[in-house]
Amino acid sequence: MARITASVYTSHVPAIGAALDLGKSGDDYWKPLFAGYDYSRQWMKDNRPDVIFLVYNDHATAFSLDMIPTFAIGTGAEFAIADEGWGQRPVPKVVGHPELASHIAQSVIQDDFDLTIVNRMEVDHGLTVPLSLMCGQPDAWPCPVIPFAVNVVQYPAPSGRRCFQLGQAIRRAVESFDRDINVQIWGTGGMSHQLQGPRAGLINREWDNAFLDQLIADPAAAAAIPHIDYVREAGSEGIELVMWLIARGAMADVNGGAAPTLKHRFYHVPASNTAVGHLILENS
Amino acid sequence: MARITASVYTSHVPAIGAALDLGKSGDDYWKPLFAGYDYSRQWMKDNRPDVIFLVYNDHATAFSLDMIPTFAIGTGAEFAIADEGWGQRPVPKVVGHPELASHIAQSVIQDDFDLTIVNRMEVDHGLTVPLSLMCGQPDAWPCPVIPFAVNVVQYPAPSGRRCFQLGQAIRRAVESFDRDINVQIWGTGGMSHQLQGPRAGLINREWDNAFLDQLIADPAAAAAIPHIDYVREAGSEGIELVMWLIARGAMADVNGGAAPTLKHRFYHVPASNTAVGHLILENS
Amino acid sequence: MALDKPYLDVPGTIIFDADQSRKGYWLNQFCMSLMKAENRARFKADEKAYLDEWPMSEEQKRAVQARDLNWCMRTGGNIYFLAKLGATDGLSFQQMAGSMTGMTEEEYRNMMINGGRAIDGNRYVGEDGDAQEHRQPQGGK
Amino acid sequence: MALDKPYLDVPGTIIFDADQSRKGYWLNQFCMSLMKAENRARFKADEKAYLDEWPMSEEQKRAVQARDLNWCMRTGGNIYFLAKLGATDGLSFQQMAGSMTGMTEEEYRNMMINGGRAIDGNRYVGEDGDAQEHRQPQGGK
Ligand SMILES: [Fe+3]
Ligand SMILES: [Fe+3]
Repeated sequence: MARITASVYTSHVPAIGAALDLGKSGDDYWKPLFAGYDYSRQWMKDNRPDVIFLVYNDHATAFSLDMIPTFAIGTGAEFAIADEGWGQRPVPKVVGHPELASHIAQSVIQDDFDLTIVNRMEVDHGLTVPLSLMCGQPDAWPCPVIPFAVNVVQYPAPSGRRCFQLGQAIRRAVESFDRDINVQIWGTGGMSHQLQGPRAGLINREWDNAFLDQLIADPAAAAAIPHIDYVREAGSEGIELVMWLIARGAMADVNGGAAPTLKHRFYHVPASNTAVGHLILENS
Repeated sequence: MARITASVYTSHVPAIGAALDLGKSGDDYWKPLFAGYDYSRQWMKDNRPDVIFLVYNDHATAFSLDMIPTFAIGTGAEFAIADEGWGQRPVPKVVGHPELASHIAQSVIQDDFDLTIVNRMEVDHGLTVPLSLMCGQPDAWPCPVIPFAVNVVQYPAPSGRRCFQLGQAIRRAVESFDRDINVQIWGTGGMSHQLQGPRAGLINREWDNAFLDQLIADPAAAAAIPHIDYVREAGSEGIELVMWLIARGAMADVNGGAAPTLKHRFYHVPASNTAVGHLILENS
Repeated sequence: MALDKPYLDVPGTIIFDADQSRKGYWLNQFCMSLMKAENRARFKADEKAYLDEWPMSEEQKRAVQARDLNWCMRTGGNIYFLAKLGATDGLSFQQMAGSMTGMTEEEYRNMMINGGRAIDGNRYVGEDGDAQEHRQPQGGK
Repeated sequence: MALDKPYLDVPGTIIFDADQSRKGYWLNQFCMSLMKAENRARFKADEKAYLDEWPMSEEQKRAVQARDLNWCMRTGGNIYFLAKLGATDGLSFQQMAGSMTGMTEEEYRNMMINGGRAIDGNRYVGEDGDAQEHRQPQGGK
């Protein structure tokens, strides 16, 4: 039986990818940011999963305004790296896990989540930057990755509560997959940032850290935060944080298991326009 | 305030469209079928809605295997008629209702239905044949139409219960739209048919009529029918009938209102490979 | 496989699930390309050349050229996609469906006019209805 | 309008909802076309000619040519789409975001290094934070 061993949470700022790709990770500006992930890269080596279920949002890359899926699961065998306008990031292509992805899709659709199944899409920095932060610059990613894209581009994004419930359904789906494999679930995006208008550059350090506290200790309360609070307190793009609730909902304690172990916590301002938050939670 | 005035249920067999388009509706084969809709065409003239919310399934037309949305709502200003391989049907283009469609999308997404929003798609016989049956061959359709596509191509389709609940959410959404307009909701597809394999041509008259009885009088019970029963009893394509539950769920009695009035009921075998069923229910 | 498949006991029926979808991906995408008139024309002009533009298996190409829809379905085809192939040949859905049943076009048409295929004996694999493998000239699938 | 918009009281912020999306449809689809290198080259070679291939409003085209992202957003642009325009110009996301704030590039960069824009006074329209209309050289939007 498959199991979810851990969840990882991290911002996915495009400038972080550019810094790595252009060899600037040792610059004064970037050093403290990457230092915050030293532990994580070692942890990934010591705890290599068989599959990563990676929750992210597409940034008008695979999905134009022609079709905007609320939840999209990638069931393809591989996913090409997108050219977001700066040229393709020089990172390995993403190898999928069609069997597990299809199993999860079938299971959560029957559990009343109305997914869109995607067999072909390009993946953008929302998916590749977390892989770079956690894995460095390998020739191939350490394991297959199932991309799971959440709409946060056009209002309304799914609510935090809905995301949290989806995480619970994903856990049930993984646990009914009849192979003995270890799955990590990652929630990406956030923390506070606003990329638009006169309020661009907003950072709310207190709110972010209170969110981290609550996500760890009382995720159901974090899931109750309404959409408008994210926008008002964490900036218009801070709404990306709802994706962290999908990962958190998949942890054992949400279904009566033991509380997860906090292996790592990091917070840093700024990366480009954004506050960077990062957590690693292990199921016991 | 907008309101749902009536629901219409009908099969959407492509051969019916071809018969009309090729001037064969008076042939012996087709006459009894079209006669069953005489009442309906008059009823449409007498009860012209401001908008039709038309639930149908795409038959591998707008959606390839690249992206398979469980529920897709058309919020575009218009929708072109597809060429399904036989050439485009000679029927008017479909004019949408972007304001109401967007309002419904926003409302039901916030009500935990994970829609895909679609601004550009071609519509196939699943949408145009019901319009032809109900409206004949006009130069323009009588009112704007909001296309709502349900995945029944790749297993699993959403459950009947999920569809029934979605209908209820759509009713709430329509009733919170701040314009004084009349909306009809149509559920299309079915009834029993199987288009594939040695079992092709299956028709289950008793099951179909029991479904009609139950849909009228006890829709919650009809909504509890599991997926496998549709396949086993009504053929592999009989699963299209779950779409009727979306329309039925939007009727007033489901939320404590009065029972709807049955204005018309019709059943006929065959149209090509399919049993044709048709109901008109009016809210009081 | 890890997918739960409660529908395998329905005779003469292939449910298009994720496994079938994966197997049939390029076959079905090829079929969809026939929604464009210029592609239909190119396909008709040289079927093999057109098929070779797609990364389908050789078996899938043979099944298409044989116009054997049951064979196409075994290799992952879905009837809604395959319908575009039939449409390219000018066939109706009734002709396509009938071609999978081991009946002549007229026999199938008459069966439909007379109320369609009966459900009795065709609910579960192992009953004695006319869609069961042992009652079918071409076998059960 | 019939859409419920609880977010209109956030200063200096346009939420990309269905109304904005409808208004900005072609502007945003134009931006997405810049994900292809050959389109970026064609756009750079003759901006006006490339823009005229799209059914955008004349105002949207002027806003694009002016590289005024606040103006683009008022006409329905979304920042994730507009980012492709900035990328075509070789700008970073920080340069793009900063360009909307009435600050110089260096001022904006330093604000971020010093912890970013403060939330106090910037939660509700009518407070006195630096993102409020009366504190902005270019106005509130
Ligand atoms: Fe992001
Ligand atoms: Fe159909």
